[in-house]
Amino acid sequence: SDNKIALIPGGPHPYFAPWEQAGKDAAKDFGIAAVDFKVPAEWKLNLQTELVESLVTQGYTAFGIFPGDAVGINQTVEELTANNIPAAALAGCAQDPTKMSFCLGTDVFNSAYLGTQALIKAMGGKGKIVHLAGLLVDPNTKLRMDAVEKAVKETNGAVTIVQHITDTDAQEAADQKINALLGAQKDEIDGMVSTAYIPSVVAAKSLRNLGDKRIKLVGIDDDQIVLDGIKDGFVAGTMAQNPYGQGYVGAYVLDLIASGTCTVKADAPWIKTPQTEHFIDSGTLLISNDNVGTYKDDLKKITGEIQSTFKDKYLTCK
Amino acid sequence: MTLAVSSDSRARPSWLAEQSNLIGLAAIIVLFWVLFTSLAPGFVSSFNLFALSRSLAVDVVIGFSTMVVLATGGMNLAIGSIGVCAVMASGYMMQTLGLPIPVAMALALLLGAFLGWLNGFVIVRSGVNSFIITLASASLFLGAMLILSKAQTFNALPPEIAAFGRMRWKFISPLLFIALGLGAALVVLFRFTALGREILAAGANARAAELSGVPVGRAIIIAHTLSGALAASAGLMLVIRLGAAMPSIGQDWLLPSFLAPVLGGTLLAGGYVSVVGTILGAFLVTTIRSGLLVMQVGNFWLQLFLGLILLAAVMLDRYRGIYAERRSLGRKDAGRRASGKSA
Amino acid sequence: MRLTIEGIGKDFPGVTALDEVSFEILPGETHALMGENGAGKSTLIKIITGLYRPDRGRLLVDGKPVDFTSPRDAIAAGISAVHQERNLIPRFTVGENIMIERPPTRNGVIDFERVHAEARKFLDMIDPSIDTRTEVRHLSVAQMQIVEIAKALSLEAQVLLLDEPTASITGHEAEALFAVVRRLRAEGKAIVFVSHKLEEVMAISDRVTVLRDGRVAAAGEPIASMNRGKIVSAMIGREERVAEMGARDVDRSKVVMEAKDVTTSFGHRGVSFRLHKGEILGLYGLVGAGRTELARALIGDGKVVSGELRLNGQPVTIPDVPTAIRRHRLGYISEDRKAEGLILAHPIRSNVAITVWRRIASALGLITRSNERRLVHPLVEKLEVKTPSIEQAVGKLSGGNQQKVSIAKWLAAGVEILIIDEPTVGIDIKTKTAIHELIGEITREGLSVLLISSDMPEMITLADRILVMRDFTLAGTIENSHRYEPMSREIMGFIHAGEETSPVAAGAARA
Amino acid sequence: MSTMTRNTTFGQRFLANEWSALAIAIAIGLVTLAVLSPAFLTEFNLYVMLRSFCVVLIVAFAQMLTLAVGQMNLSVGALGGLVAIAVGGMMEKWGFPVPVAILCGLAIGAAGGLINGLLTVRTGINGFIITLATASAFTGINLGITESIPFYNLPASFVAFGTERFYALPYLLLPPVLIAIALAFFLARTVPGRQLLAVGGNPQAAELSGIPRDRVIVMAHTLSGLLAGAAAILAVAQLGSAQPTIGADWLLMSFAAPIIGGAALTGGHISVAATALAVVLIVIIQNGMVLAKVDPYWVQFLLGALILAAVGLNRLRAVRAGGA
Ligand SMILES: Nc1ncnc2c1ncn2[C@@H]1O[C@H](COP(=O)(O)OP(=O)(O)OP(=O)(O)O)[C@@H](O)[C@H]1O
Ligand SMILES: Nc1ncnc2c1ncn2[C@@H]1O[C@H](COP(=O)(O)OP(=O)(O)OP(=O)(O)O)[C@@H](O)[C@H]1O
Ligand SMILES: [Mg+2]
Ligand SMILES: [Mg+2]
Repeated sequence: SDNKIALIPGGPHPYFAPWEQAGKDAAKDFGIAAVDFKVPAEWKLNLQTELVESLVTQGYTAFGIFPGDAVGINQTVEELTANNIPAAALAGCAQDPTKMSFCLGTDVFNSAYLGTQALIKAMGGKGKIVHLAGLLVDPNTKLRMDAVEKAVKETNGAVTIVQHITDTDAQEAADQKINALLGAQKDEIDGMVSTAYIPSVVAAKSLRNLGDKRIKLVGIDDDQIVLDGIKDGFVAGTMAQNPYGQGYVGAYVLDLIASGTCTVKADAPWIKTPQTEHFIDSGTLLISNDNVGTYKDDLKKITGEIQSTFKDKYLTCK
Repeated sequence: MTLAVSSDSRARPSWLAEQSNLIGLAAIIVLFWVLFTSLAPGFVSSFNLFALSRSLAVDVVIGFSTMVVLATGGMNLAIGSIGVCAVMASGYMMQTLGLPIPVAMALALLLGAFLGWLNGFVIVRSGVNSFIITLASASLFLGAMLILSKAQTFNALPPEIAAFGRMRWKFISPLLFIALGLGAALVVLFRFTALGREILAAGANARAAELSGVPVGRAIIIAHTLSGALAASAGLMLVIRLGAAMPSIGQDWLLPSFLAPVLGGTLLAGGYVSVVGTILGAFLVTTIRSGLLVMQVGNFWLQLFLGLILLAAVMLDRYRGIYAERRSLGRKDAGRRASGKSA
Repeated sequence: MRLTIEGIGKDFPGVTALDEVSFEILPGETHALMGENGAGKSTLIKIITGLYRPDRGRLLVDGKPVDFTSPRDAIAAGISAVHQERNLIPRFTVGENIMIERPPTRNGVIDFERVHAEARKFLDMIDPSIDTRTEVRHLSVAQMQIVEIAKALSLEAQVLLLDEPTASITGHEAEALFAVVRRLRAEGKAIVFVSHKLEEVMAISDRVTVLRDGRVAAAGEPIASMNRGKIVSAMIGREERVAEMGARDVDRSKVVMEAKDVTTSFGHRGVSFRLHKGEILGLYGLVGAGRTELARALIGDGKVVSGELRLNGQPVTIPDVPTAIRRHRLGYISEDRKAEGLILAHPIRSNVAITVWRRIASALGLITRSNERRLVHPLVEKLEVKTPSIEQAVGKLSGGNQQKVSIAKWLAAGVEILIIDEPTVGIDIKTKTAIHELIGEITREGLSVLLISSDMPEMITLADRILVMRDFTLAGTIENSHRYEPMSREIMGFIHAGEETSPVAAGAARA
Repeated sequence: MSTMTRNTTFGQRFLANEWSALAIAIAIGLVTLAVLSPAFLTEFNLYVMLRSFCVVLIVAFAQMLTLAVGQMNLSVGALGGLVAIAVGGMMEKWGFPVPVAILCGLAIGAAGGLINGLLTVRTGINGFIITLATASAFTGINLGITESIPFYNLPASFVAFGTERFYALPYLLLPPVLIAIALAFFLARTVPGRQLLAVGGNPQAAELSGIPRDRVIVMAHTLSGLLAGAAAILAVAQLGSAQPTIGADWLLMSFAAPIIGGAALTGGHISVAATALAVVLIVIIQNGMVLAKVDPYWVQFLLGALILAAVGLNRLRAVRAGGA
C-alpha cells in the first residue's frame, strides 16, 4: 500500500527503541510505503501533539501513538479521525471516550496487578510491600496504585502495603527516593513492586549495592540492569511488555484500516479495562529466573499469534 | 540645546525608531516564514496554520503571565501550579457540580487571581524575594490540588468545550483572538493607566517610586494577581484545546513563559515590558519549532537545531539593532566621523 | 606626564556632548574644568579614562598618541579618576574597595591584613574615622565619596581626575582633600578638578578650562588672569545673575507643620519646630547629624515613635510615603537622586508625571502621553532642562539636569509642604541660581519648604529661619539676618557647643 | 556596624550569620526526624542522605557562580546531561581509561560554559536567552547521540566509587567537599574570585576599577560549566549508568539552593556555606518525607510548606539580627 504510518512514543525513552526496527520490519513484511519512528523532542504532551499535527501536513496517513497523556491526547485523535486519519493507541491506552481505533498494549492495571501477585508469591504470601510508581499526575499511575492495592487486599491482611512512592521516573529522583526508602525501612519491608521503568532499574541496582536478597523486587520492563538482577538473584522478576510486537502489529493493522480495506469490528472480543473498552493485550509476561534466557522467543511467539489472528478477531474486511 | 516646544516633536525619537526592536523581530519571523514555506510547502497548509495558531495562543498567554510579574522586577515560578489549580477547579465545577460553562470559567479565573494575590501578598508582607516565595507556593498549590483532586482527570466535560477547541475561523483558532485580546488589554494597562505605569515604576526603581508616592506594595500585589489570572486563562485555554481538565497541565510552562517575554525585549530586571514583543517572541519560537517539525529534521536532533536557530535569531536581531543605531548616528555627520576615524 | 587633548568630539543620540575640544594638562598643575550642567565635563573625563571612545580627535600622552580601549588601559598609563557616579562594590569592605585594582597578595592569595593597612594609609589622608572593615553599603553618601577619593589616590597615578569630588562632602573633608591635592601637585602630578563651587576652584587651581555646550570656551587660562565674573561669563556666555530673593515677609500666623517633642525610630530625640505657610525653614548640620533621617521620619518612611506631628493643626500619623503625598500633600526630594529620586531608565515624561498619574487620569482611568506632555512640558521648559526631548531617559541626562527633573516632579505634584534635601549638590552656578529663585517663587505661591543643605551660603541665601541639628537633636534655631559672617559663626557655635573651634568652622568661615 | 560586632553575645553573632536560620532549621529537622523514626540515624540512612547530597550540591554551586556575576545559567542540566553521556560513551564505546574519560568530561563541561560565556559577552545578549538556547542545543546533541538509550557498561571501579562507603561516609562525598572548600577559598581570598564578586556587585564600578569585566563573566560561565560537568560525572558514578536524562531536573534546584542560601539574583552576593546548608535542608526534607511515609498526594504540599517555613525562619532571624 502507499500508506505512510508514523509510530510516535510519548517522548525519548529507551522502552520504545524496538519500535524503530518493528516499523521497518512491518514495512517490509506487509509492503507498506513507510513506517517511521518519530520521537517528540521532549516528554511533553504539547510537543507530541505538535509533532502529530506536523506529520499530518507531511502526508502521514495513520498514527500509532503512545499517549503522552491518556486523556490529553484525545482531542488530537479526534481531529485526526475527523480528517479520516486513523490512529491507534500503542503500548499504553487513551482514556475512554476516545476516537482511537483500538488500544494494543499493556493493560497497565492488569500488569501492575499481576506484578504484585508475583511479588506476593515470591514473598511467600505475607509481608510488607512498597509500591514505586511514576508521575503522580499521570492518570495511569492512579490505576497502577489501585491495582497494587487490589492484589494486596486479596491476601486478606497477610500482605500490607507500607506506602506508595511516586514521581520516581527521573533517574536522580528515583535514586534519591529509593535509597531513602531503603535507608529508613530496609529491615521492615519484604518486597517492592515497581510499575515504572526507571524505578525498576534503580531499585534493582540499589538492592545489588546493598547486597540484599531478602527484599523481593518485581519490576517492569527488561532493562539490562533488571535482567542481570534476575540472573543474580537480586530481582524476583519483572513484567515484560512487548514493545516490538506493539509496533509491528500496530503498523500492520493501521495499514489495513488506513487503506480502507478493513474496519474495526464493534463486537470483537475486546478486553474491557478501566481505561478503554477496546483493549487488546500485546502480551504481558513475567520474566523470572526460569525464562530470563527465553522470554524474547515467547514474546515473538505472542506477536506472531496476535498478528495472524488479528484480522479475523477484530476487523471486518472487504 | 535647550528644549523648546517647537523642537519637541522633531527631536522625539520617531515611532519607527521606538519600535525598531519589534520591527526587527517581526522581520526575522518573516524571514523564517519565507524560509520554511519555500523549503516545506506543508508549513502553510491550513491544518498546520491552525495547529500553529492554537499553540501560539497558549504560549502567548503563558508569556503574559510571566511578563506582568517581570514588570515589577520579580518572578512567578508558580504560574504552572496556578494554571493547573484553575484547570482542575473548572473541571470539577463543570463535570461534578454541573455549573454552566461561563460560571465555572469565571470562578476558575477568580481562583487563579486569588492564588496570584496570595503570592503577592506574602511577598510584600514578608519582604522575601519573589523567586523563593513562588518556588514554595508552586509546590503548595500543586500539592493542594493533588490532595483535593487525587490527580483524577475530568474528561466528561460539556461537549461545547471540545467543540470550541476544534473551531476554526478560516484557518486560525479563535483561541488566538482571545490571546490577542488579552494582549490589547495589557497594552492599555501598561501604556494608558496609572496602575500599569505604577507597576513599571515600582519595577524600575522601587525606592524612587515609593518616595514619589507610588504604593509599591500594592503595585506588586496587583501584578501578581494579574499574573495568576493570566495563568488561569492559559490553563482554561488548554482545557478548551484538550477537551479535558488534567492535573498534568502546567508542568512545562516555566521556560516558555520566560522565553517569550525576554525574547520580546522585556527586561528581567523589571521596569520595562513589551506586550507586542512577547507575542512576537512566542511567535518566533512557535514558528521555529513548527518549521523544524514540518521540515522533518531528524527526530532526536531537533532540539539541537531549535537551540542553534534560536541563537542565530537572537544574534541576527542584536546585530540588526547595533547596525540601526550606527546608521542613525552616522547620518548626522558621517563625513566628520570618517575623518575622525582615519586620524 | 603631559596629557594633550586634541580635537576631541563625542556624539550621543540626539546630542553632541563634545566638539573640537583641545587643551593640555601639564605635570605639577591643578587644572580646573568648569562648565554648566551638561557642558560635557564628565564625558571628557570618561574619554580620558577609556570608558568611552572618542568619535573624533585623539589623546596624547607626552606627545605620543594613545588609544585607550578600556579603563584598564588608562589605569596602566597612569591615569586614575573619581567619577561623578558612585562606583563602589556595595558588599565589599571599604578597604577592599580602595585596593580593588591591585590587592596585595601573598602566593596568589589576597593578604587582607595588608589590604586594610594600605587602604588605611590613603583613607587617613582624607578621613581617619571611617573603618576600613565596614562594608560600603553601610556608609552614608558622604562617606562613600570619601572612599572613592581614597580609591583614586591608591593608584598613585600621574594624572588624577576628580569629577565633582566635593559635591557631597563637608568643608572639613574637602580641606583635607585640598591638602592632598596640593601635595600631589608639589610631587609633579597633574590633577584635573571638576567642581561647581567657584570658591574652591579659585582657591586651589592653577589653570582653568571652561566648556560650554561641548566646546571650549576658555582653554587653560591661568587662574591669576581670571576672576569669578570672567569664569562665569565664559561658562554661561553672559553675565552672572545673582539670585534675588527680594523682600520676604512671611506671614507667621499659619503653622502648616509642627513637631512637638518628636522621637523617631532613627533615634531623634526631642525634636520640636514649626513650619509656617510660605516659609523656607533651613535645617543645617554636619554630615551624619540626622537631617535626612528626620525628613524620612516625617514623610512616613520611618516612624515617629513618640511626641506629636501636626499638619495644619491636625495631629497626624503618616504610615507611608504615598499617604504623605496624597493625603497630606507632603513631598520629599531625596539627596540621592540616582538611587531614590529618579527612575533612570524611564523618560523625563514619566519621571515628572509619576506623582500625578492618578490625578490626570480620565474618568475611565486612562492617561495619555499627550496629557502627560501637556503637564510636563512647561515645567521642563521653565527649569530649562537640557535635553533633546522629554522622551529622553533620565539616566542619560547630566547630573544637573537630572536634579532639575526631580524638582519638576514635585512642582507637578502640587504638594503644600516640600522637604528638599541638598537641592543643589553637583549643580552649576546658573542652574543653582535658577533653582534658588524657583524655591523662592514656589514659597511665595504658598508652598512651605523644609530645606536641608550642607551649603552654608545656600542656607543663608534661602532660609527664613535655620534649625541646627547635631547628633539627632535640634541644637538651636536662628533667625536669618542674611549677614554671612555672624550667621555662620552662630551656626557653628550651636554645632560645636562645648567643643573647641574645629577646622570645619574655620573652613566654612573662609568660604 | 562596627559597634554591633564588638560587644554582642554569641547568640547575636550567630544570628547575624546568614546561614544561621538554615542551621537552626536543619537542627530542628534532624531532631524531629530522629525522634519520629528510629531508622533515621542509622548508618545506612546517613549514608543515603549524604550520597544524595553530593550531586545537588555541585549543581547548586554551578548556578551560584553565574549568579555571583549577576547572570544565569539555564543550561546547567543540559550540559550535565551531555557530559554524562559523553563520559559514559567514552568509557563504554571507546574504552577510555577512567581518569582520561573524567578529564575529557570536565573539559567538555568547561568548553560548554566557555561557549555560553563568550556568546553572552561578545553578542551582549542577555545570558538568560543565550543559555536557554544553548541548553536546547546541548540536549539536542545528547539525544542525537544516544537516541535516549543509556550507556550501561561502565568500568566497575568507577561505578564502585559511586556506591562504596566508609561507615556512613560515601566516597562520593569527597569531590563536593573538596569543591566547596576550594570555592570558598577562591571566592574569599583569590584575586579572580574577588573580581567575580566585584563584577556581580557593581559591573560598572568594576570596569572603571580596571577589572576586565567581560573576561570575568566568561570565567564565571566557564567555571559554571566545569562544575556542571563535575556534577554530571558524579551522577553517572552514583547511578551506575550514563543516562541521557541526567540533569533534566536540575534547573529549579540549582536556583533554589543558592537563593534560599541568600544569594541575590542581581549578583555580587553569594555564600558557599549557606548554599551548602540549603542543599542539606532540601535533602533532609526529601528524605524525611519518605521516612515519614507521607501520602504521595501530600508530598508536594509539604515540600512547599517546609520551604516556606525555612524561609520564614530566616526572615525572623534577619529581623532579630537587625533589631539587635
Ligand atoms: N550615555 C549617554 N547617552 C546619551 N547622552 C549622554 C550620555 N552621557 C552624557 N550624555 C549627554 O552629553 C552631554 C554632556 O554630559 P556630561 O555628563 O558630560 O555633562 P557634565 O558637564 O558632566 O554635567 P554635570 O555638571 O551636570 O555633571 C549632556 O547633554 C548629556 O545629556
Ligand atoms: N562617621 C560615621 N560613622 C558611622 N556612621 C555614620 C557616620 N556619619 C554618619 N553615619 C551614618 O550615616 C547616616 C547619615 O545620616 P543622615 O544622612 O541622616 O545625615 P545628614 O545630616 O542628612 O547628613 P548628610 O545628608 O549631609 O549626609 C546616619 O545613619 C548615620 O548614622
Ligand atoms: Mg558631570
Ligand atoms: Mg542628608
